[in-house]
Amino acid sequence: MKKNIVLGVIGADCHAVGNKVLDYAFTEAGFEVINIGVLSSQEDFINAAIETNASAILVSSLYGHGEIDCRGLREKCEEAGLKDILLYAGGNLVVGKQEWAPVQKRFEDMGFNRVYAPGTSPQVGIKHLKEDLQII
Amino acid sequence: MKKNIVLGVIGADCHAVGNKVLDYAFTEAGFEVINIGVLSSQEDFINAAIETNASAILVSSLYGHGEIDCRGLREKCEEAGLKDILLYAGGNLVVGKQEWAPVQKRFEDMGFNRVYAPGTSPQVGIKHLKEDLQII
Amino acid sequence: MTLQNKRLTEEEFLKQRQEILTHWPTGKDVDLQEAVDYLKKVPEHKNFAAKLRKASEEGITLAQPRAGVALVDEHIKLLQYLQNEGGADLLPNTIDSYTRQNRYNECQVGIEESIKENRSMLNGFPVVNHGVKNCRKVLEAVELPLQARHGTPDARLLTEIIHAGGWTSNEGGGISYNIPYAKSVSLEKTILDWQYCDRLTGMYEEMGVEINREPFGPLTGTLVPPSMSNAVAIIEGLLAAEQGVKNLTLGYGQCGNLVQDVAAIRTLVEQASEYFKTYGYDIELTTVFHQWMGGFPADESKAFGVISWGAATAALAGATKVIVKTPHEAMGIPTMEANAQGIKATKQVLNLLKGQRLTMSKELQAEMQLIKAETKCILDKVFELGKGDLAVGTVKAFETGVMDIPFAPSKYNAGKILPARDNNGAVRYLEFGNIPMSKDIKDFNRQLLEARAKTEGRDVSFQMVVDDIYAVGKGTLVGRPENK
Amino acid sequence: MTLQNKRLTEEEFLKQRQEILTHWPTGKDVDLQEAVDYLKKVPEHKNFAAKLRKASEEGITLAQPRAGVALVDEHIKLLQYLQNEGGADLLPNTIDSYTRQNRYNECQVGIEESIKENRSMLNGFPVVNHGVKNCRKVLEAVELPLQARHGTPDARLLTEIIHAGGWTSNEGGGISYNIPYAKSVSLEKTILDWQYCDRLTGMYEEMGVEINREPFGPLTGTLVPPSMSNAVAIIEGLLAAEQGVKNLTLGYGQCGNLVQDVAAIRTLVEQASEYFKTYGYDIELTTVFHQWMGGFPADESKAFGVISWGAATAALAGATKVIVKTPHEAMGIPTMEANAQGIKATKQVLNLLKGQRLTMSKELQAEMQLIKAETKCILDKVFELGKGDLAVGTVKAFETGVMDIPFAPSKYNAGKILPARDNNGAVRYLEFGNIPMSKDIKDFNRQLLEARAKTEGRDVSFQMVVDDIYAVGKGTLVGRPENK
Repeated sequence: MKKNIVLGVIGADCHAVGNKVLDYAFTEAGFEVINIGVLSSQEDFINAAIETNASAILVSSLYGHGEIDCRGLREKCEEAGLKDILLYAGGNLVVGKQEWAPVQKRFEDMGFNRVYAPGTSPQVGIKHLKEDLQII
Repeated sequence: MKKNIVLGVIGADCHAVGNKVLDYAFTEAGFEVINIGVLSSQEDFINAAIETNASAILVSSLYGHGEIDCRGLREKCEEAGLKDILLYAGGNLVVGKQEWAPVQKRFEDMGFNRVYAPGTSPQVGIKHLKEDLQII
Repeated sequence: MTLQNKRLTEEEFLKQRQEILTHWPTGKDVDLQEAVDYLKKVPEHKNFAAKLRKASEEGITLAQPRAGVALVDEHIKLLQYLQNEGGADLLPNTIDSYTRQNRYNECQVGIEESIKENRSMLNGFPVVNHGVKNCRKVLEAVELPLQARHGTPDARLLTEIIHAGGWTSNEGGGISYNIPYAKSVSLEKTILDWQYCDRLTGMYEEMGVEINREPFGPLTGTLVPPSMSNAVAIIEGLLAAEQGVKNLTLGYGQCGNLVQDVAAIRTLVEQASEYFKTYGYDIELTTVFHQWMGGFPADESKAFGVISWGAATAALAGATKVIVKTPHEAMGIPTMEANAQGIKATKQVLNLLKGQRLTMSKELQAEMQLIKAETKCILDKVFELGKGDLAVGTVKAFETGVMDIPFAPSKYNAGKILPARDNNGAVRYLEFGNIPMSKDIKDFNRQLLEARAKTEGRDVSFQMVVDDIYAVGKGTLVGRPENK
Repeated sequence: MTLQNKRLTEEEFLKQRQEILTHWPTGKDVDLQEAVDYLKKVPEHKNFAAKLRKASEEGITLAQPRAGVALVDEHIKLLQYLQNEGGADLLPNTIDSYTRQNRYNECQVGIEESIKENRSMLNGFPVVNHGVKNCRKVLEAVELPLQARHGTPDARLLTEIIHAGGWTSNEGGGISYNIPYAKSVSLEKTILDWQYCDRLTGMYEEMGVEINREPFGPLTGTLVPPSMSNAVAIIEGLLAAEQGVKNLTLGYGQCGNLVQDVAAIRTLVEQASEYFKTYGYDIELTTVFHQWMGGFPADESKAFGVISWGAATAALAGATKVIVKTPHEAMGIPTMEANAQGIKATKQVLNLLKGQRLTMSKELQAEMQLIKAETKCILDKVFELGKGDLAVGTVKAFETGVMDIPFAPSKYNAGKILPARDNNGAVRYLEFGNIPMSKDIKDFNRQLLEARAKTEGRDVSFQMVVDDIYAVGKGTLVGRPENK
């Protein structure tokens, strides 16, 4: 059975191109993609994940506000009963060119399982997701 | 009376464009320019200075070997009886992009009165030469 | 209010205005007559419209960066640096994404966090929160004209504040700041809201103050066929003109094929001018060319290559200004220094190419004819759908997919068309969706893409589109298969 | 020996060779048959001629940097970096200036000082001192073809050593490595010496080893009118062909006006091919375009702009390879990192422009006709002066100023001509000296410069030339008066 995953661009961010490409790539890789699109709130992600019994939430942020937008998402997932759901984040997560290691740490501390630097290929995320969901 | 100055490109260096422009600029500024051209040895400079009773020797080096080529010029001038002759150097005096201050210091230690960084306008040298020769 | 392409009456305008100015406390500081008095004292070299006119007359291309941070003093420092060190000809004020969604409370959080963290936590200047006085403070701190660049579907309050604040240009439009920037705002709403913005501009013009308006040309910035972006630009130009806008800059985002890019800018000028003439508008028309808006290489040297090639194309096309990218583009928002570097590389190329244009060839002529024919197919149908009313026609055109922007987030966009590059890197239609092109045009587009597919030993497919999206970031224009 | 354009006999060649190989101790390690055996084992991807042929067939432009340091291991490190990090397609070995003057004792001092100071005290690789074995060591450490790039009037020993060392291309020629590089070496001498180099190349070809030869196109690199550099390139090509050279790359240095630069490369190919055909030589002809050889801006971002525009012009002209500058150009010899940056920016532009060419226009056609007509005026007179012998004619042409390179150091160059830019930045003849152009051509050149003078409100003068020399370094192509 195909695994459901929720895909979307968080916050006031309207970058749609990568979203459409991720949708295409994860669908091709055998996932059932619930794509809530751009300009999505934390609640939009959580509601979609509950409704579809999703295994993972893939959060994109391209406009640099990711740090503000993603804060508290893990806690809200817990509150909503999404206990072990995988949280991935990627894109241009912070404003400006920053050293990557501390950015990754900040997002991991926020409860994200995987955090991706700018320019990461969708194939990397697909590989990780298959590992994390133990799909061979 | 016009002051005589010896102009040339030292060593195995054949960059002729700047040489022709300096010739034009210093001549326009009222100097009598004895241009010994490119590929000139220390002896060529000194002989020309003696023959024309020159007030200054202007050494260009564009190819990065200036440091080797210019060593000992002041001492040879002294030996040849050119006691107080002004020595100027400019161009791309050393190999590669180096901090300017130490390069200038090395050339001043070699006995050059004025040392010019890459890209200096001929007008700067003309101004200095007029000051150093007390031409108003 | 019923949407139609007709100048707003004073009554309609003032009724909206009364409400708009209450959307955030800074609205109360806007006073139109006081603003006009202030703007009349702004020296000519700081007027956007005047500077563009001068550049157009001299046949030169001006360079303008993107830039904006959360706090006023930091923003001023940034703009001064781009002016003094970068040598920018025109200055931007890029507005943050919360403001673009009218979420001024979140801006306030961003401003406070920025103070606390001592770095900008917003991706632009939250101009509504900062208000008129701070706009003027910015203007008075620099020696160049200022423009707001944003992506705001409802920019009415923003527009009131920036112009009262002495900024003499505003980017945007009812289509170009909706379809690529919003998910669920109707086109009726954004066209109406931008009629308000344009009407305000018209009123300033009528009161003797020149204000430049610039529809956002590149749309989603990703493989948008020139005829589609030109159609949008011409429509937004006509809608603005109806509201009294006089000084217009129409835009286009670099696709990467020189002949196509030059053809796009030239046809945009020629075709827009024809439409303005036909509909009786007297417009001072200039153009803006956007350096490559898609994915950039992470390597800074390679990014300089992309930037410089964009600058060269802008010059060869004869665009009035070029919007500049930075060597940090792949990494997100650039440092001040990287931003200045992008401007310097750009200006060096513009200066080297001063006066040089791409000379007319049969290939350029053919490409211009193609873009004009495609654009006309779209616009004819838009007018037909609106029974002569362009605003109504535009809404219906998007509803029916007659107009359709690739990769746009809006649910009001059909999303049926797909673009891809031909063997020379020119962007063609792979899927036309419901765009009403003639059979000849459709066949020609298809034929070019089939030729590419043959070269690559594969079928024409969505994978080709995906490959093209990432190609420039990986160093090439056309996304060839890896094994090729 | 009397100079004539005729293939050296085996006797003449061997007589010279015996002596030449004694000029420095490393000469004794050269063994022609052993070298041929070695070269036949060099894999095809490291053969310069083969790689150029492939690029020419595919219609792509290759990128080649300049680079060389004093010590072998450091030089290998540098070349590996340019190959791996920079992504160079072809590798150079830039030879130091003492070697160029055959002052091998001074090279030895430079090598020893470089070891002592732990930095290169030479501006290139002293290849004669290092000898055959070290050339091979360098070749075996990289995966790309190698070329020697120098500026050596008498390169006979150097040529023997590099080819025996497995390097499959050599830059230079009897004119192009004399007039811009020497002060008092006669043209008879250098043409004879380069006949030797070309004959050696021919012998390798006859023994089944392909060696590429590249006359140095840009000459003094400063405002050289295309017809003069094309005339030199064609003459050196013909002289090389007579000695048995088969694989030739003719070169041109960017002037900065796109139409003129493209016209120069295209006419070079067309006209050279015609001459080869007329004189019965079967030549594999490719082209090299040199990025701007004049003064560079010190600012690295601006330098990237100049580099990228050069890369774009090379691609649009369809040159087979481009010689790459670096962002450190204004400062002298670049670091390894800066050198790689120049290649990366260049390759990004080349990749974006793959397959794109400047399309034919009436302006391009007119410029091509002009260059061809000017070049023919020069070449006709050279053949006439030599009574049909090109080598003799060339010497006489320089004696009489029929050929004349601007800003050259050689006393065998008349130095009577002056070039300057027209309003579009194309390089024109301001003073013709004794160049035998037709009245039409003279009038046309003059008319273009008068038009510029009028724009600038000054007379046509040497100051205009000086302004043009420094213009690019200051950010523009045409050196306008400061008050303009």
